[in-house]
Amino acid sequence: MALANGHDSHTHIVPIRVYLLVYAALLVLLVLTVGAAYLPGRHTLLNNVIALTIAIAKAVLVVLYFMHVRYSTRLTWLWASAGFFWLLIMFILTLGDYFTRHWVPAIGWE
Amino acid sequence: MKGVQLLPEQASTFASQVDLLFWFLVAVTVFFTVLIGALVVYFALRYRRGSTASRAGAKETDLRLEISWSLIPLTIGLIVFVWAAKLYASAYGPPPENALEIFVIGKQWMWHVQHPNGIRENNELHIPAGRPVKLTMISQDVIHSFFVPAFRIKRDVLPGKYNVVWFTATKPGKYHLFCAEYCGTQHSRMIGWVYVLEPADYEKWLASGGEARPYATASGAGTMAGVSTASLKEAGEKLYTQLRCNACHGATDGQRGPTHYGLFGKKVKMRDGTVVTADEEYIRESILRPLAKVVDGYEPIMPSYEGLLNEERVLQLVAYIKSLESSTKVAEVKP
Amino acid sequence: MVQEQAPQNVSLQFEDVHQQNESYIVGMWTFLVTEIMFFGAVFATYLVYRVANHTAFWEAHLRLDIPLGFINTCVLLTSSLTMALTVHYAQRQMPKQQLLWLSVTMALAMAFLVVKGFEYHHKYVEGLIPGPNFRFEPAEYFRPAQLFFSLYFAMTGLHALHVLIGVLVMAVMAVLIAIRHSSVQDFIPVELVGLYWHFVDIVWIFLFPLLYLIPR
Amino acid sequence: MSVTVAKPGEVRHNYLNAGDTVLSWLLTTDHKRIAILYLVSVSFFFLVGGLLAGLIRLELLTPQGDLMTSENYNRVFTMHGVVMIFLFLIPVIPAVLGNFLVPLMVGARDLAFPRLNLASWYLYMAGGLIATWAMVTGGVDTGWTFYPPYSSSYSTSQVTLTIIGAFIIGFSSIATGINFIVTIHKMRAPGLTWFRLPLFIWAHYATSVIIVLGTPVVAITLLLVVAERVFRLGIFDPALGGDPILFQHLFWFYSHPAVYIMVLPAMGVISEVVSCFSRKRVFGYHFVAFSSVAIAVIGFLVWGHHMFTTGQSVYAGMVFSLLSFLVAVPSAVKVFNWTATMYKGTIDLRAPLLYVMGFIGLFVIGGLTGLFLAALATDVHLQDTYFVVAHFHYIMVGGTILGYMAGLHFWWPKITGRMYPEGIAKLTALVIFAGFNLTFLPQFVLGFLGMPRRYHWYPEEWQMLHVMSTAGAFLLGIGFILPVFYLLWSLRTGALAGPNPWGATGLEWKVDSPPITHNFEQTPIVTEEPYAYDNHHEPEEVFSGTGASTTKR
Ligand code: HEA
Ligand code: HEA
Ligand code: HEC
Ligand code: CUA
Ligand SMILES: [Cu+2]
Repeated sequence: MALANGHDSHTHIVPIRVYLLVYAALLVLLVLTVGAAYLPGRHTLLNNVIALTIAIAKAVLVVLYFMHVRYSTRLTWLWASAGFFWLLIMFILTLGDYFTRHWVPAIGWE
Repeated sequence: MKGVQLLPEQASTFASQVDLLFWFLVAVTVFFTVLIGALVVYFALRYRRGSTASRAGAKETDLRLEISWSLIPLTIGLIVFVWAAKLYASAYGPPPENALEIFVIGKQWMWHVQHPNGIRENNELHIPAGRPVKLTMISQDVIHSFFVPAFRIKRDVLPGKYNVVWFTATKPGKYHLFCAEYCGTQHSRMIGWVYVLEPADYEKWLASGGEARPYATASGAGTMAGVSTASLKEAGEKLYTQLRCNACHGATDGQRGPTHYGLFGKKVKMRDGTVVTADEEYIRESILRPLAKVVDGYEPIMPSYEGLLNEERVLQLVAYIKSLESSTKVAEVKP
Repeated sequence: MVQEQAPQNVSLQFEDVHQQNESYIVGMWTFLVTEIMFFGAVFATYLVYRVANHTAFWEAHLRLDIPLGFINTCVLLTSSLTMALTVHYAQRQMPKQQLLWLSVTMALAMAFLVVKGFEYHHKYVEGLIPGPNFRFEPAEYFRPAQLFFSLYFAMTGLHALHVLIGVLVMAVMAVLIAIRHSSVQDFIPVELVGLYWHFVDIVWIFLFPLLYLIPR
Repeated sequence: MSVTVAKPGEVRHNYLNAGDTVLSWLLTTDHKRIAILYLVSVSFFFLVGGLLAGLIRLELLTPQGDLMTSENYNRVFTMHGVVMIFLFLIPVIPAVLGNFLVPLMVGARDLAFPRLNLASWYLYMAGGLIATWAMVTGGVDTGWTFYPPYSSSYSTSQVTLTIIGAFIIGFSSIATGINFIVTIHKMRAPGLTWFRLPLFIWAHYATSVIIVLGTPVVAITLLLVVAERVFRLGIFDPALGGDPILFQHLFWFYSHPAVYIMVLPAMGVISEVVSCFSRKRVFGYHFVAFSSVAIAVIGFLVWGHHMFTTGQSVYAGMVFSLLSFLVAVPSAVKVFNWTATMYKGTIDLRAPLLYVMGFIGLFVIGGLTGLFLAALATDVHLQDTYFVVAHFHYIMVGGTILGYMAGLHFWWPKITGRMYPEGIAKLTALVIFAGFNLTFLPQFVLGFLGMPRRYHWYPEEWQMLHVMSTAGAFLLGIGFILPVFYLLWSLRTGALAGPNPWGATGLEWKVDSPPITHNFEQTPIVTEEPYAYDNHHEPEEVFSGTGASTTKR
């Protein structure tokens, strides 16, 4: 149909260059995670943190650029973050139970 | 049909404490229900269409009022929370040192009780009045829940994990024992009786190997499973040799496996650096899934006994290992 | 039903194109939120069990094929790029390029599925499918390892299902674009499929390190 | 407002007479017709659930459990729970009243995605049929909570089929939620700012948020149970390496918020009805609006209060308990604000208002007894007893269903164009109120005495209380059957309603009753606050005593 004036004034066309840059960044991050997993020695916690940080960074890049959230309305921002935020709540409260199972009630509570 | 019963019996130290809170909450409930109910009805009648009551000064909003009727429930809520949480922490916290230890196994659909001295009962539990009792419970199949209304205690009995509950009975008598978590067809028949005995009667009961029965068994409420000759830890000791645990676990560390003397209650350091308190749950896990937590300084060579031992036998082993006091000095790991 | 006068391509319930477009985007994001929670629950399950069975999960994850996983990650990331390009050309009203990049995306998606299929097949051959035929050495880790593979198949299986749905939707879309169907003249349908596709990519971005790259 | 309405007596086109073939109903995308489809199907399942409840009560008349076997009793209460929760209470207000009213109230011609809306009804029916099929081919006996390992490894009943049914219904619910969210965000009429929205809309918005964030979690969790059942994947069964408590976490992550899915829409109804029949603005509009959102948000953080006795960590228990007390505060705000709305109003005691008053009283009891359960120490005693059963029936039947009855009567003239008979409606409200209390008040006592729930057999000394409860249930049953007759009867004989029989504010009252297919002839422009009852001129009929013009069609 072609929108009356070529394209809707509210759509932002992301230049291809930006997409390519993001893509390159994603690949670099991917190589970094794999590399980190092969780090010598036993750094369980550190490794987990690195892997997850990189994964989150990658996800953020995809959300902001590929999914255009950076150029979207506040409402889209809201929904995009609400999902991840609620997931966090689920993780924290569920894991919170498991991690505190072996704690003994503090003195003064008896 | 018997008469209407309106109040449950109070037969543990916990019961009266819980009831106090319960009645406080009843008071709060009645107060607010009556208050709001009365206001709603009163307004409906007084300001019904056509009544001449003055409507002057009707408001659409009043911040001060609204804040106060947010804060009042909040305050009451916080009071109840703290009150209830303290009670809960005392009831679900660690039991007193001198508690009598009894093991309970739940299975579809019966309660199986093992006393330390070897007496076993089904769907019945005999305990002395006035002494804390600690129940270590596990299920052989699905989730059950150990519930004695007169004691106001309830604790789920899970498969694969020990759950502990403790209480001090106060009043000799015979009380309902229910399974409160739905567990299948005969869930409502997974019931029994708790007999609280005067300490002297309890001694007699123990001495008779569970035969002396101050209370007659109600019809249909469970039967005695008979008495084994060996106590729980003796049975465990026999198993321990039978299964050749002592091939690796000796009187001191430095054998193939760590010593079990003085293990119970100790803080044990694991290979991955974590520190675990050796409680029943840990000992059970170490027997069934030794590699889940490997003790620092040892190779993961212990075989798993999963599938070879039923929960009853595991309990016997646990009881035996718990009984091994530290004869040699075992270095304790600081957390 | 009574057809009222409405501007072309704007559904009756909307006032104008702008409202319609925004509604679709917000609707898609809301749907993606449900998807996040959907996968999130399995991730939570995985986290709890991984914390509880750290060593066993580590042993079990050695049986996964990191190179194949790595290739698949590259494939999926690339497909995200090509999908973004598809949207770009849709916005610029260039159907030819749009069709081209959409086809590339589809091809990459199928490549992903093929690689995944090989991986599954290897697992089958090695007896790593949970169930009666599950085999695992050292035997001590049998049970937690089976748990690991249960979760592995649940998570990657759900993800693969989403990829498959993506491929089907893209195929339909490609046909519509090829025949210049009126419903795809606007870039919004492509954008919606794009959003979905990038989400599927994000899920994999987390699956890969969590399953394949467990640190010692 | 520039909306033309029909003159009395004139038969105009409306959504009901826009087509009367069966196909015109089954293929409709009109939100109002879909609401009617839902009304019929939801009512059907309510009767099924109610009959099962009748069986439960009959069985419990005697302690020995002699009416049916334990197997059958377990199936009956499970299916009662499943049908009532998944097939009735979760969809009832959003899918019937919400579907009908959300577009009207925001001044839109339809929901944002009408075809998705229709699909949601088909999903609902598919899920409902599968669940029904499961019922007739053996039923389920796991309890509506499906706790593993019983559900995954032990039960031999139709667990898989039932779960698949519930799973599909979940998607129907999600579709409705997405539709409402987008409609409320994007399709409000010019001038209809957030704070001019009726509170019904706020409540439905909050509900939709819960649906969207929660439902997928329970869907996947139940699916994992099926996977464990069918493929023996060890996910929750300890015998296969899993942890049954984890299931409970994930299940209640949805199912606690789900109780607010069930009650928030009813609260929305209450706000509308109370202000209309008090002819006053809802007291503290902003507080009431935000309390809906607060309930939705905090309601997500309290699920662990169903697990105080399971072996969940004591600390987690405390956090969940504390948060449960916090979630009571916004509920309290609502109750007080409704009461204050009636203060110095001009109160018209009609049937919907009677139901509202019933709601307020019973919800207060239900909510406050929730505090007994949120308090850690008392919950240890009361968990899984009839006290819990009484608690949730007070909120769900005494609260939500009465709220639904209020709404159904209130908007009946809008939906059908006809008035319901006032006298018998009032009588019914009283019968339901009396029957309800007789049924469930004794259950609080039973619970405190220690009667566990899901018990087929019980000690003799508790029979008297059960007899009272059963007697009440039958009175309650009569109370619920009556509206079926008089509402159907009113379709033919009820007085014509006219666009606004109550003299109410709100866009839905500015259009014909029943509304035309596209609701508004022109998009309305909103210029005033909601519930502006003071600057409203009452239509004559309201004060004529009949409630409507008596012209017959
Ligand atoms: C619509 C349904 C609904 C609603 C709205 C609620 C609301 C609440 N529920 Fe309920 N609940 C259920 C349905 C519902 N519940 C169901 C179905 C179960 C059983 C599930 C199963 O196991 O099968 C259950 C079980 C349940 C439990 C678990 C019991 C157990 O198994 O051990 C708990 C524990 O905390 C609980 C607490 C609460 C609380 C604190 C609220 C609060 O939101 C209530 C807030 C309201 C008020 C407090 C009243 C108004 C306020 C005032 C009048 C002012 C005065 C206030 C104060 C002084 C604070 N509920
Ligand atoms: C929306 C939710 C909802 C509703 C409306 C009801 C309505 C009723 N419920 Fe139910 N109930 C649940 C949700 C609900 N329930 C849930 C979730 C459970 C837990 C299940 C579980 O443990 O897994 C439960 C459990 C439950 C139990 C406990 C069972 C047990 O633990 O062993 C009991 C016992 O009395 C009960 C009774 C009733 C009664 C008498 C009604 C009445 O209000 C019903 C009145 C309605 C009718 C009767 C229908 C209309 C009338 C007719 C069709 C006429 C013909 C019928 C007669 C003459 C009887 N319910
Ligand atoms: C082949 C040798 C071997 C046998 C046989 C064996 N164990 Fe062990 N056990 C070990 C080793 C090695 C460890 C320490 C490493 C670990 O935790 O797995 C250990 C650890 C334990 C622990 C944890 C001890 C601690 O200090 O934390 C317990 C409890 C235990 N074993 C009980 C048993 C019981 C009961 C049996 C017999 C039924 C048994 N073991 C048989 C080798 C063995
Ligand atoms: Cu065992 Cu219920
Ligand atoms: Cu809850």
